[in-house]
Amino acid sequence: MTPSDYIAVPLLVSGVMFFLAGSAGLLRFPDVYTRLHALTKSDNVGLGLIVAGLVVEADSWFVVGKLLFIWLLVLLAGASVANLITKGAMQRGTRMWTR
Amino acid sequence: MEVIITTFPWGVVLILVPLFGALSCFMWPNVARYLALSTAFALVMSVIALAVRLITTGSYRHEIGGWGAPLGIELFADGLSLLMLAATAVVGFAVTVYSIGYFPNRQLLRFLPIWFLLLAALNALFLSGDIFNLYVALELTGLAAVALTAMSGGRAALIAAMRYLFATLVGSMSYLLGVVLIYHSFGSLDFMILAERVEASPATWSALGLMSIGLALKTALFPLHFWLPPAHASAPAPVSAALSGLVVKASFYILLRLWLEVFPAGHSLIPGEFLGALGVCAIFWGGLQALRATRLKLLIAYSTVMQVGYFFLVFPLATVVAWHGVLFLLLSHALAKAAMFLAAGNIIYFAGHDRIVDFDRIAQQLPMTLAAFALAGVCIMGLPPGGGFIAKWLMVQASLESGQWWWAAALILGSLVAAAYVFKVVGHSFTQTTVREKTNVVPVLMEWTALALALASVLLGLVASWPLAWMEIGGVFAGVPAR
Amino acid sequence: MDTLNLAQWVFDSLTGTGLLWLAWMALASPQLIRAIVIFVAFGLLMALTWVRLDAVDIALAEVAIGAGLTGALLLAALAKLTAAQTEISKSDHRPRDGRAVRALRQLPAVLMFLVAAGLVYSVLSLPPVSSGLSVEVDANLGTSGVENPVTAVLLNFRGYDTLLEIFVLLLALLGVWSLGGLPPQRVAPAGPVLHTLAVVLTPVLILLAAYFLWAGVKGPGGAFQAGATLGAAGVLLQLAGWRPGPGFARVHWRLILVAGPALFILVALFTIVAGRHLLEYAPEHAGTLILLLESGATLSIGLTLAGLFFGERPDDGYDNDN
Amino acid sequence: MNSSAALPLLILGSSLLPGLVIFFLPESRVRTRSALNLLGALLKLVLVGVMVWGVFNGTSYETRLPLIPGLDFVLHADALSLLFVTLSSVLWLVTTIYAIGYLEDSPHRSRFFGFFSLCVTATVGVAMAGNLVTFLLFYELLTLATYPLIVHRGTEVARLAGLSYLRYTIAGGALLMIGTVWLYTLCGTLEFTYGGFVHELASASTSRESLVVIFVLLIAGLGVKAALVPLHGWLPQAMVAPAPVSALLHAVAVVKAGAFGIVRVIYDVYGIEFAANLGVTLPLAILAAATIVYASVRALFQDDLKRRLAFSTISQISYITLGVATVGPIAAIGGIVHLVHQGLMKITLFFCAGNLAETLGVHKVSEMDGVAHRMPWTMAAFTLGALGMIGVPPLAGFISKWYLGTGAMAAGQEWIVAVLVGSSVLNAAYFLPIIYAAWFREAKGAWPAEQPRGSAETRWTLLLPPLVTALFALAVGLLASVPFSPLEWAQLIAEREYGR
Amino acid sequence: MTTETLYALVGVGLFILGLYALFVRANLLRKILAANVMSSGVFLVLVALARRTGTVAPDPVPHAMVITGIVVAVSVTAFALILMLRIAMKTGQTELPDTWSE
Repeated sequence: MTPSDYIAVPLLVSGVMFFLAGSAGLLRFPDVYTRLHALTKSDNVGLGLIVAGLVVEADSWFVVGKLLFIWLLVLLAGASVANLITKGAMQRGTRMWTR
Repeated sequence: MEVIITTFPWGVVLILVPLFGALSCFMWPNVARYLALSTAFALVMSVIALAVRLITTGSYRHEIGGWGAPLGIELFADGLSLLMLAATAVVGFAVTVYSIGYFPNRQLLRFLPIWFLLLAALNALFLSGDIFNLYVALELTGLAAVALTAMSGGRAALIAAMRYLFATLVGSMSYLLGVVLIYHSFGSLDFMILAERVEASPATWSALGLMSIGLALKTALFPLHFWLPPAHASAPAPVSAALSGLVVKASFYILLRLWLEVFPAGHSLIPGEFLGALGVCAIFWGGLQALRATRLKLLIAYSTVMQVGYFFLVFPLATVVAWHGVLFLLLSHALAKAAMFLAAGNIIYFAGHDRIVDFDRIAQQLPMTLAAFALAGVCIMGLPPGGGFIAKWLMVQASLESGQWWWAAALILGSLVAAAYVFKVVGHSFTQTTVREKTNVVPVLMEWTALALALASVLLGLVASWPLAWMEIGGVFAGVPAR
Repeated sequence: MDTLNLAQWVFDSLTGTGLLWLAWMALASPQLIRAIVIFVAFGLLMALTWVRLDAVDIALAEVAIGAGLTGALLLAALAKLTAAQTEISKSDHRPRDGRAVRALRQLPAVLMFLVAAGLVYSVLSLPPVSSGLSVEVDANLGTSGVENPVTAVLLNFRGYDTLLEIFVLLLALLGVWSLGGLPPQRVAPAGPVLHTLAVVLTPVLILLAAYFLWAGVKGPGGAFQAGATLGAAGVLLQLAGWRPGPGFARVHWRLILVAGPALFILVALFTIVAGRHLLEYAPEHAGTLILLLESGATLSIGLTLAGLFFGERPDDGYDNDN
Repeated sequence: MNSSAALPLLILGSSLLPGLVIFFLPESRVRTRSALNLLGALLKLVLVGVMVWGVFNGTSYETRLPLIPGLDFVLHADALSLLFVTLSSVLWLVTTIYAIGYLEDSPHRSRFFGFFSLCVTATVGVAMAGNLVTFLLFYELLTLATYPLIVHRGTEVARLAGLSYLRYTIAGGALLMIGTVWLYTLCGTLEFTYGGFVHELASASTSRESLVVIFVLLIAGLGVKAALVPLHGWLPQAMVAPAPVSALLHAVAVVKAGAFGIVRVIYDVYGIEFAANLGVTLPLAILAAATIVYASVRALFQDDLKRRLAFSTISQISYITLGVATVGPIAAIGGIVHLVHQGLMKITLFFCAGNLAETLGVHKVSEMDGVAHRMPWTMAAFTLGALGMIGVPPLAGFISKWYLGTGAMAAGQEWIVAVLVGSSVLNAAYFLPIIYAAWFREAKGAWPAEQPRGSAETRWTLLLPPLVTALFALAVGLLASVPFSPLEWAQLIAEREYGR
Repeated sequence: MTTETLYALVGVGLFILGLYALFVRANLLRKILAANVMSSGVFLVLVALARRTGTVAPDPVPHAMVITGIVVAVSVTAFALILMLRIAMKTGQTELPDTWSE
């Protein structure tokens, strides 16, 4: 393992952990709103961590740029889509889960 | 001049011209009909030029991109492709002319670009020497055919088109999986190279099975014919003419090529007998359904199911004479069936329906259309001098020579059934009546087109020696037993 | 077996099982919307598989076209079905089946099992090593005008396939147009978020398309990926509420639609008239010609895909129903 | 192509081209159509005359075009084809005149005369065919060209009669085709040859059984048109067609083509000796004899005149088959000459029946009392024809029956004489009462549907043809030994076939 | 079992699954999905086996073939979906009737 790996691997592993947590939330949470809540939050962080891990390992600044670009795009898309799904659900009258 | 004709790659022109025609009809709708006529005419001329080249200098290959097989794709033109290309050009020209009269302007503008893509796909298919390229051409053909079937927008047409689409999809997927197995077994997609490399192995057998089934489905071999009758019966008449006349033969052509060139080991093995048996079932099932049909176009469509059955008799017979017979049948059936559908189109155009029992009110008014139908019928039932007679003769000869008289019996009985359903229609049209319905005047050009095709199919029997000689260009039957 | 291989094996098995499971779910789940969502997930897993199989070009195409656009098309179709207020059958099995029919229903399963057995046997019997055409491709890559072997095959060695394929795409659009109009839809107002997303993403997507086009010469990418990205931009615009107004299909739009195919035909004609073989480029011009062809194709593919998503012929004065 | 190769084609074309042109003529162009018809018929007669003269002077006519590899389309002129070609072209001219008169003012005449011409073209083709495949080609064409004529009236009865006709003839054609192809695969050629080709070319390994089966197939196929019992069912039904069509069916074209084909198969395909050797001639003779007797008996009980004539045709046409199947040159002469004689007599009878129906509305034998007083010329012709059929000397029928009888004796098949005698008695039994009633009974009252009377008993176009053919029937009997008479031709043919 | 064969067999499985579903599912949208799964299966077999070159780089020709195939598939899918919509508009159903009649 190179020195950079010592930084990258923890980042990647924790990123994956966040993804796993998000996915668990998607599967386990009771309604669309809570599921989205779990998914977007944890995935955004997870992706950030993974991108950070990959940036450490990147060969050139060009690749770093591309990775950051991807991160931004996914943030934008994820946030917007979550908003759209929620809006759609509310329009359709899906009720929020209450205990 | 002569050098140009004998060296120019006319096959390429046959592909590019209709593609260009499709684009130009789409781009300039105002002059689309003139563009269409010129494109169709250019196709006929190019086929003639190709014929001259092939007859004078023999078959040729064209290396696309200059790479040559196995890396690149090669076009391959020999007598077999010439035959199919000629049928495509002639039927294509007739249908183009006919469609200009048949369709109202709005529909014509939708029809023409798709129609020329279909012609291009057919030409590409008949010229291709590469099994994957054939897949692309096959998909182009299938999609265009389905789109044209759905064109009239009626309930029956849409449902039929959907069925047709699924059938053609499954057919091409099955074919493609066969291609995959072949490629990964022998490392090439080119017919010639495969012909040298192919040897029996589980993958080869699977590939042969997959490709045969897929193509049989697209050719509508019994019992995989379920999609054909509704599709051909409910498509607009000129489309039906092209579907029955040409499209069905495209997939069969690939099957022929595969059996003749790539899998010669497949000869005289059980699959051949099996396909032949299915062919016999198709002959009788199609024939009986045609007899039962109460609507003309459905009758003609079932007649196609029946004729497809005849095609498959070549596999158990598999002698040169049998190949000649079936190829001649392909040609004459293309002309005759197209003529029949165009005649049916005239009747529908005239009377707004195609119920056979009510023909006494129609046929008296459309003698030329009736003549076209009857002449094409003569060809279909294999009576002289129609082209079908020569085909039947050769196939009966082949089966008697090889001692397999039962195929001959099926052929002859089938032609009796064909006679029965043709005359069921013709018989009704001689009866006299004074009752008239509200009718439209059929443009003369439409009547003449149908009649011309029908005449061609009948006169084909008198000049049979030419196409029979063309088939030999390129020596495609070199590996086939003489008798 | 060392750890890396074990990890690979576990990964492969999981992916493979996942693919089969997702496919089964997509085809068996009772709700259509679920089926479509699962199908999109299936597409994404396919993309991952392509990367695993060293087919990055295909992975890109799969994400953009296979999962992305197809998913959008499927969802849009489902929405329109609901809009048409048709009776969507809840059950996939027809209700009135006699015993014979039910017995017959077992037939496909049996048949499938047999076919599957034969195919598995055939695949297992294939030689373990086969170079295919990779040797020939490598040997001629230098004169092909590009460095990415997949692009070389697509646009040069087997450029003729691509020529026909571009026409398949155009044909699909023509076919869709020939089917006539669709039911009028209740379009939800786009809202500020979607609007902003469209405004921000459209130029990004166009840029991205240009990048794919350019990158395809050297590495993964090319006209199809680029065209699909453009198409995605078109889909996004439509989702944000933009509709092709009258004149959408007037000449200049149609010009873009046919640009790719027409360029191909022109190049083909040119090579023939110049006495070469069809689509035979001189090595020194090959790179330029390929880029030209790809640029035209990208535009056409993008517009065609967007048009397929729209689903009916925009009013161009030539195809009015009255 | 030199003139000797072109002449057979010209003879075909002389009726084909007018026919095709007529299809496209508007209904109202009566004169043009009649002119074309007559011109074609006359031209054909002249061309046939040229050919007869040429053959007499030793020219051989043959047109040969490639059909498929190994098989040619061949038209040629040998003695047998000349006999049939001459008969058809003479009778066609007469029938054309008759048809023009008969169909005056009826609808769809362009269609009718178009198919009429095609019909004769096919017949002439059958006559001149130089091999079995060419024969088959024209034989089937004849089926197709005749069908529209049978259903011409457009009634439901006509449609059903047409269907019946097709059922028989197309099935027969299929049998003929199988036989032909099979024979081709065994022999490698189908060229008509004096004395036959089968015995020379069929390879040693060929089983006699398969040759017998092929013979049966061929005869069954031809027997349909030749109306051999039990393949005769279509013929009585087809009498719904207009009278000129009946004439065509019974005398000029269809039935004749079948009988002619049987002659060809026995003589020029199998060869009479080989056929006898195979043991197929005797069963055929018995079948023919059975047909003769059976059909005569059936004719006795028909009240409808045309139906009675139809059964008479079935009976009479089998004389030809009988003569050929009786192995012996003299009987052969009788059979072959009957090809001509039956045609002349039967066409007369049908013309007369047509005249009665057209002028008076008389369709039934029971309506014919005293009809000769109203139409003496027609009934005179009828009487001549009927007496000829019975075999009263010196009329044409007598010559045929005489040669058949003596030939049978010479061949040692005396039972045939008994058949001939019995048949003649039956002929007399169904014809004489008609003649008696027509001439010697009083008319019962008004005729069923009498047309307004002109100066003659009916239109001259209707009257002239039966008179001409009746005179011919008389002449060929009286002048049987004159050179170029049908009998002389038949003798020539028989000599060649028997190799003397 | 090598990676190549594993994925090729998964491809075969997808092909069969899709084919089966195409047969037994009545809903048109489902049939369209099934056809897509089928084609994915074929593509997977094609590309998986292309890795058997014995070198690091896989055979590029199948890759190009699959890209062609994907484009063809999306074209057909798009057309099929619109056709389905038209049928739904005409008949109110998203299934094909058992029997065909005018």
